[in-house]
Amino acid sequence: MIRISTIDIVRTSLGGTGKLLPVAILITCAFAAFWLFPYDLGFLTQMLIMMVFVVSFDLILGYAGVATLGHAAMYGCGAYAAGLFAIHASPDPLLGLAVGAVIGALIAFFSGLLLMRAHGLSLLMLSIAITMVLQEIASKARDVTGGADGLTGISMTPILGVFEFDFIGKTAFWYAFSVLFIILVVLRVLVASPFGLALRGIKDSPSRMRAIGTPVYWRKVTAYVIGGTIAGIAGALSAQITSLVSVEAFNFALSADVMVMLILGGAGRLYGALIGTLVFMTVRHVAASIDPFNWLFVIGFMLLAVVFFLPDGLISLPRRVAGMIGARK
Amino acid sequence: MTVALSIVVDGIAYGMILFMISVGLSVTMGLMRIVNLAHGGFALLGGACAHVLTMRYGMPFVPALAASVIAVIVIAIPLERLVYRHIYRFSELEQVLATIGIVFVMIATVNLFLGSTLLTIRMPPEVSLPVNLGFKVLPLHRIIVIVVGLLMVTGLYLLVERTRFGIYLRAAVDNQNTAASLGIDTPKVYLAAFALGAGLAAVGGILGAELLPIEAYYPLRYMVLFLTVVTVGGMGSIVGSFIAALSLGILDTAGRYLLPDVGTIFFFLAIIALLALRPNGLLVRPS
Amino acid sequence: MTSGLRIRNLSKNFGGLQVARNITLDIPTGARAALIGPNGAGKTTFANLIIGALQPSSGSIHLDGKDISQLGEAARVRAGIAKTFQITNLFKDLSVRDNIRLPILEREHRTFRFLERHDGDAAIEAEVEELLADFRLLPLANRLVRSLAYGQQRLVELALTLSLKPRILILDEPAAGVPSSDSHLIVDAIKRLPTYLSVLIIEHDMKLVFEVASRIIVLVNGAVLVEGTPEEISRDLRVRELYLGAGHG
Amino acid sequence: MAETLLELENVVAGYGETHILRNLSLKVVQGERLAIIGRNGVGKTTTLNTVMGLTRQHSGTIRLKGQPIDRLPPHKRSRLGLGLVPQTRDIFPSLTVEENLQAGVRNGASIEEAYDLFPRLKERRRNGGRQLSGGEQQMLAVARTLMGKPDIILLDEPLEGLAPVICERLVAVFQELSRRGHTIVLVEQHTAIALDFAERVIIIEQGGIVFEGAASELKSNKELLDRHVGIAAPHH
Amino acid sequence: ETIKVGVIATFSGPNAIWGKQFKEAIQVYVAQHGNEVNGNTIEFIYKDVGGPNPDASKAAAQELLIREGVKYLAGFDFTPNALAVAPLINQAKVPAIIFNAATSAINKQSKYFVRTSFTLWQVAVPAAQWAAKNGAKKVVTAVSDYNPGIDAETAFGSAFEQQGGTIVEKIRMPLQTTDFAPFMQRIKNSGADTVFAFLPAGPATFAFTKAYSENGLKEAGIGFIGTGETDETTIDALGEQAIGLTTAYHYSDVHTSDLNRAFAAKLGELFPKSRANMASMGAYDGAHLIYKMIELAGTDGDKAIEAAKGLSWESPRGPVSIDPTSRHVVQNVYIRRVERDGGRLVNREFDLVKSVPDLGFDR
Ligand SMILES: Nc1ncnc2c1ncn2[C@@H]1O[C@H](COP(=O)(O)OP(=O)(O)OP(=O)(O)O)[C@@H](O)[C@H]1O
Ligand SMILES: Nc1ncnc2c1ncn2[C@@H]1O[C@H](COP(=O)(O)OP(=O)(O)OP(=O)(O)O)[C@@H](O)[C@H]1O
Ligand SMILES: [Mg+2]
Ligand SMILES: [Mg+2]
Repeated sequence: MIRISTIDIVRTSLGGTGKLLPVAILITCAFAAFWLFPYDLGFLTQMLIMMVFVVSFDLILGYAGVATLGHAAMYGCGAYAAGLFAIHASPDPLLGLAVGAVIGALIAFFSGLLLMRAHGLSLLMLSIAITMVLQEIASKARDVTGGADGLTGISMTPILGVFEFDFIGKTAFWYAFSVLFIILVVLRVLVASPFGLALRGIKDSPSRMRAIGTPVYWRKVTAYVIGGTIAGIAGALSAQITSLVSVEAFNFALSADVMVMLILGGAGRLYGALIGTLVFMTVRHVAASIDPFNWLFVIGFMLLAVVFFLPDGLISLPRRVAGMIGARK
Repeated sequence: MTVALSIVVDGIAYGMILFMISVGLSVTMGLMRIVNLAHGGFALLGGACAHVLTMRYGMPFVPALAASVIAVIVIAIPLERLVYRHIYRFSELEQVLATIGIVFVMIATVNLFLGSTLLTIRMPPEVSLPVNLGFKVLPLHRIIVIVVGLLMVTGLYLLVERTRFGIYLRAAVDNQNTAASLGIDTPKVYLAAFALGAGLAAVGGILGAELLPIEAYYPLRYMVLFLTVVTVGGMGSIVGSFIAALSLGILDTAGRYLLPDVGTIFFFLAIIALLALRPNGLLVRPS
Repeated sequence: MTSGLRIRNLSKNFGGLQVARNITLDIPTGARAALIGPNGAGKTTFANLIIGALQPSSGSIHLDGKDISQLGEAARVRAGIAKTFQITNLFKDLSVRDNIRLPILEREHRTFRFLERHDGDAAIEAEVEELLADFRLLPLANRLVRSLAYGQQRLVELALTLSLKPRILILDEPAAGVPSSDSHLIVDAIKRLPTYLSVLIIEHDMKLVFEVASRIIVLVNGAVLVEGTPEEISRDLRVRELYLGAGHG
Repeated sequence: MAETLLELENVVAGYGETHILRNLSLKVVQGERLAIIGRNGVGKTTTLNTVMGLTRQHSGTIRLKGQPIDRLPPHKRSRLGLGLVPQTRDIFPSLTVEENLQAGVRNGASIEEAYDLFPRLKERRRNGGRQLSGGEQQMLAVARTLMGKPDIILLDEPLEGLAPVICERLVAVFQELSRRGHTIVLVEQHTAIALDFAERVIIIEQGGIVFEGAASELKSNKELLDRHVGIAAPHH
Repeated sequence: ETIKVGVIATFSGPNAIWGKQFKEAIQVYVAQHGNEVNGNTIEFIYKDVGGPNPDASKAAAQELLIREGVKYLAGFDFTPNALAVAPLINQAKVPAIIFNAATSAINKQSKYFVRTSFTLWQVAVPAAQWAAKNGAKKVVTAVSDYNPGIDAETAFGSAFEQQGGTIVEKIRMPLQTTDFAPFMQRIKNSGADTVFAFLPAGPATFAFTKAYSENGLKEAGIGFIGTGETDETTIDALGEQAIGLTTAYHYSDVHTSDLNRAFAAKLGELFPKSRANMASMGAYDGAHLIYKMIELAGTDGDKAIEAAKGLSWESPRGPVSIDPTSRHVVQNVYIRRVERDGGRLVNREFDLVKSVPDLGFDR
């Protein structure tokens, strides 16, 4: 019985062979990256964590159309929760992820009750303010969090009791990738479901949504909680893999980066979130290591180029190119 | 009693600086409704220019201020013609991306020529003289800022609410096509408003540099502060921004006087409460 | 217990402006009523008060004997009240088909079936197709609503509202923007509606009003001026002076 | 023979890359009353918007008073004497009624004239545009365009949503404007009103003109009307 | 054989100054001493982490250790960035030389950490002792509200009270503060004769010192004692208002010694626009320590750490040594006053407290 339903889930999420392609590509990419850049696993893992984080924001911004600048609130809380749980309760990674998820969800729920009533600039500001308050609390509660020095002393037991976190970061890489993969599958099912359609409806016209009997506010809170759960997981991943949590986890810059990466890749498309993160982080990494002094030029011009030439984000690049080739024929 | 008085005086003096540095944003973002994250960039350019003029070339402060504001406007005009003009039509999210891109380029440019250290602006020494108000000592600089701020808010209020330009601008922002088909030269109106916003940003950057010193990362460092003032004031309302800046100044100052240990938390909680009660800001246009 | 909509002493102020004055009305089950009146009389406001988009300053609204005055908009829709918008309000970035599908999914409480696909239910899909066909929207079904002509959007607006299967249907100028040639689509749609459904139609097209309404309520300055059969109304001198003008009668 | 005021020659226009108008040609002569009718979505609005410069024109020429205006931005076209009342009304929501009117004022027009025409607007002069009822918005849209004293007025379903009395009054206003020498192009769904008002009628179908002739001709030719517009006898 | 040293620091973004100072000082050291030790070529590899970012710091360390096979890690401007690599260096047994991160507790996280900069205890305690000796009776402490600030507050407070003084009030100022006028009022009202301040160098210090001079505190006779507020890289920006500010710190670029003059000369030759500060000195001595460790122990991490313990040498900042227990540098702390020197402002040393160890290690 359970077997059948899991197969069903996978089938609906994949939705026929045509949609299997991106999944195959994703797995291939992971293996390729693993073999091609064996020395950059640390960076790649960071990127995977960031992808989990950005994809969680995509649900909120890309699908439900709720623009916040405080997504780091859930990330940071997830990170601290997982870190403290590892130190004081249990060093089991999967349990820690669950704790991060629950805390992310709780923070999203309580802040969502307030945030989801707001719109526009006011929403941006409220979400920033909430994150600031959390950051301030984290940095004041030095006895618990280590304050600005960071929360130290996190060490994890092997995943499932088998896979130990190794020095090179292989386990961490596959761990982060598995989490990302599972979350992507879940989100694909979710956005294709009636709930996903309802979110798009809310993004499009909340007033009409209300007029068809939808409690828009609660739908948004639900979406925010789901997004927050995943953001909490991303935070927990980062705490477990870095073995340290710092107050920077609540940084405004982190929330802003997430938004930039998402729009860059293409909001409202799960793969857009992945591509945006991939490109932004790679360009930043490479540009900053080639010329740390002037790399901002590169990023700045890249952002401008994308908005001007690929208004739907990087994910529309193949379609654009195909269109141009088609037009030429 | 004296504490209360001190809070009000210091708060207003600080609030006026907040107003000064964010008034340009309440023109571009509030009135023109562009999500202009590059606002701080124009303040930075103005400040950097004033730094070069006063420190390297020894120009006196007032002419340097004027020259820097003009320089920023001169930069803003082609930038509007070539880049911003297209940004107006973008969705809000695209505007975020585009203006962040612009601000990165601005930062990188200043960084390239002037490095990332503090760029001070030399002011006449009299400006920092303490003025004794009887119950309180205030630097002359703050008094100047208060006066300039008052002039600015009055001028802008009259411009936006009482002149044909104000009507044209608001109409063009509401619906560009319709405004154009009524004969309003929308590109010109936008250009003028944008140049105004950029110029004000420069003024704010320079006059506010006493508290928020200019350095390459200025636009990012204080972005939240600019956004706070405009949000609390209400989009599109200059007077709202003014009141918001003063209230925030007083609030923040009160927090520092009375609850210094939890000042920041207090400040942001107050903003949260305020926005929860008045989601559209203190003052908004009729909606 | 009365069935249908019972409105008592409904009032609404916008600042100093009173746009609903003590309106008392009954719209019994199965009614075909029309609400007419000069521009700015308060018709749209009245409709918004009923669906809950606005809260009344005073007065009460009962549906089938139950007080719904305190319910929010979404809850009232679920209780069976639906309205079309005078100025179209659609999901512009969704296809025409999704615009119809979405309300049906909501109506059927499917939203939280996270594991289903939104287009996975055969019965719902059949209903969607039928509605599209009824309004001749099939050829446009996969277009984004954004790219439709205004008149076409009006039809989507109506189809979308009907897809909610309301028991009280309020139509705010359903024919505005629909060419006279196609207004019969709307008339037909209204005539086809099941009889357990009450319809309140707000319209300035008198031809359409006389064709579908069996009762007409005239609203002037926020208050009910008269209420009567179409014949009575078209004979009423005050209504002719204030509203109908010389062309009618 | 009165002179040609506005001329479209082989105009191709549309949204993005799609073509809605396909080689549309038409002439409007000084002082005439022209009606454009047609089913939903055939391109009536697109025609007016293209003349105003609001849609993308791919090819063809538009001349106003003999001067090509294809390259001109909308505000320049407006200053040459074009005025459009858009179908979607497009009231400026954050301006008050009075400011909406002021935004349209050119050539020393007086707002009082608009208030005389629509006393309802005067009552609501301090209201925000967003707060108006549908019909009030329509009145404001018409009045605002008239503030520019356009020589040629493009009306896109201006009677929509207005009470019958107001409709009658508005039609009378249009007639008066026409008498004063303004040229009027009316797009209207109510065929009956359109035929009563106009001298000449154009029927558009699929982005092209399928009929052009005197209003009287159409009125008497039910069969023709039926074929293109699909209307039984115009009801009155 | 080439021995690689990985330097993890901030080379981009608002804190890029750290990386820049580190790198320049290392290059000066290499220019003076060559790049060979015992026939091995030393190669420094720089990795940017863009600011306080422990995730990036750990990833950078992994990459350096695995791909580049570095035998020494160095750099670390921010405490979390240093802490994040502790598990890695423990596993890899690779020494990590900290050029800045100033929290005492870092060195407890791994026995492979050695620090050539300073800790707040190390400079704040001498500041308190000097103030007490020079007439301060009642002091108000005003510090930025984050760990380093709290360290400074506690260190100064306990030392000052030990000397018989009173701390009349402890003010903690939020890090984001831009307007210090309210705090100036409180400082005045506190009735103190001296204010001890700690703020991160940069905009905060700029606004603080400005407020100090504009609100008439000097006139009111309230003295100022600080630590690193008058850092050489921002001191000129502080302008006239900085003149007369007194600080206790371990390095000034106008320290008078031949070594320092040679260092300054080389720096001026290689990077004409640059000015040395404590970060430069941390990196310069760090480079020296690495050379020494390689000379004594090659690439054996454990041996290298043992070799470092107790090492002492003459640095441009004065005599220094590595305390064997805390693996932290023991050095003189100088009392300086800001003066104008030609076109620039300098920290002129006029007094000193000799051979101060990390007084915070055992707290
Ligand atoms: N913004 C748009 N983007 C893409 N296509 C559009 C857009 N607006 C209209 N269209 C398409 O152009 C065609 C003509 O539209 P137009 O609005 O000109 O019709 P119309 O004759 O005015 O119709 P109506 O009587 O409904 O107002 C329609 O098929 C419509 O779908
Ligand atoms: N939010 C508001 N604030 C102030 N006045 C309002 C508001 N909404 C509507 N009004 C005013 O209330 C009156 C009634 O508006 P309503 O939209 O109900 O009219 P209506 O009868 O539907 O008119 P129409 O036939 O023109 O659509 C109008 O004069 C309008 O200007
Ligand atoms: Mg209405
Ligand atoms: Mg049309």
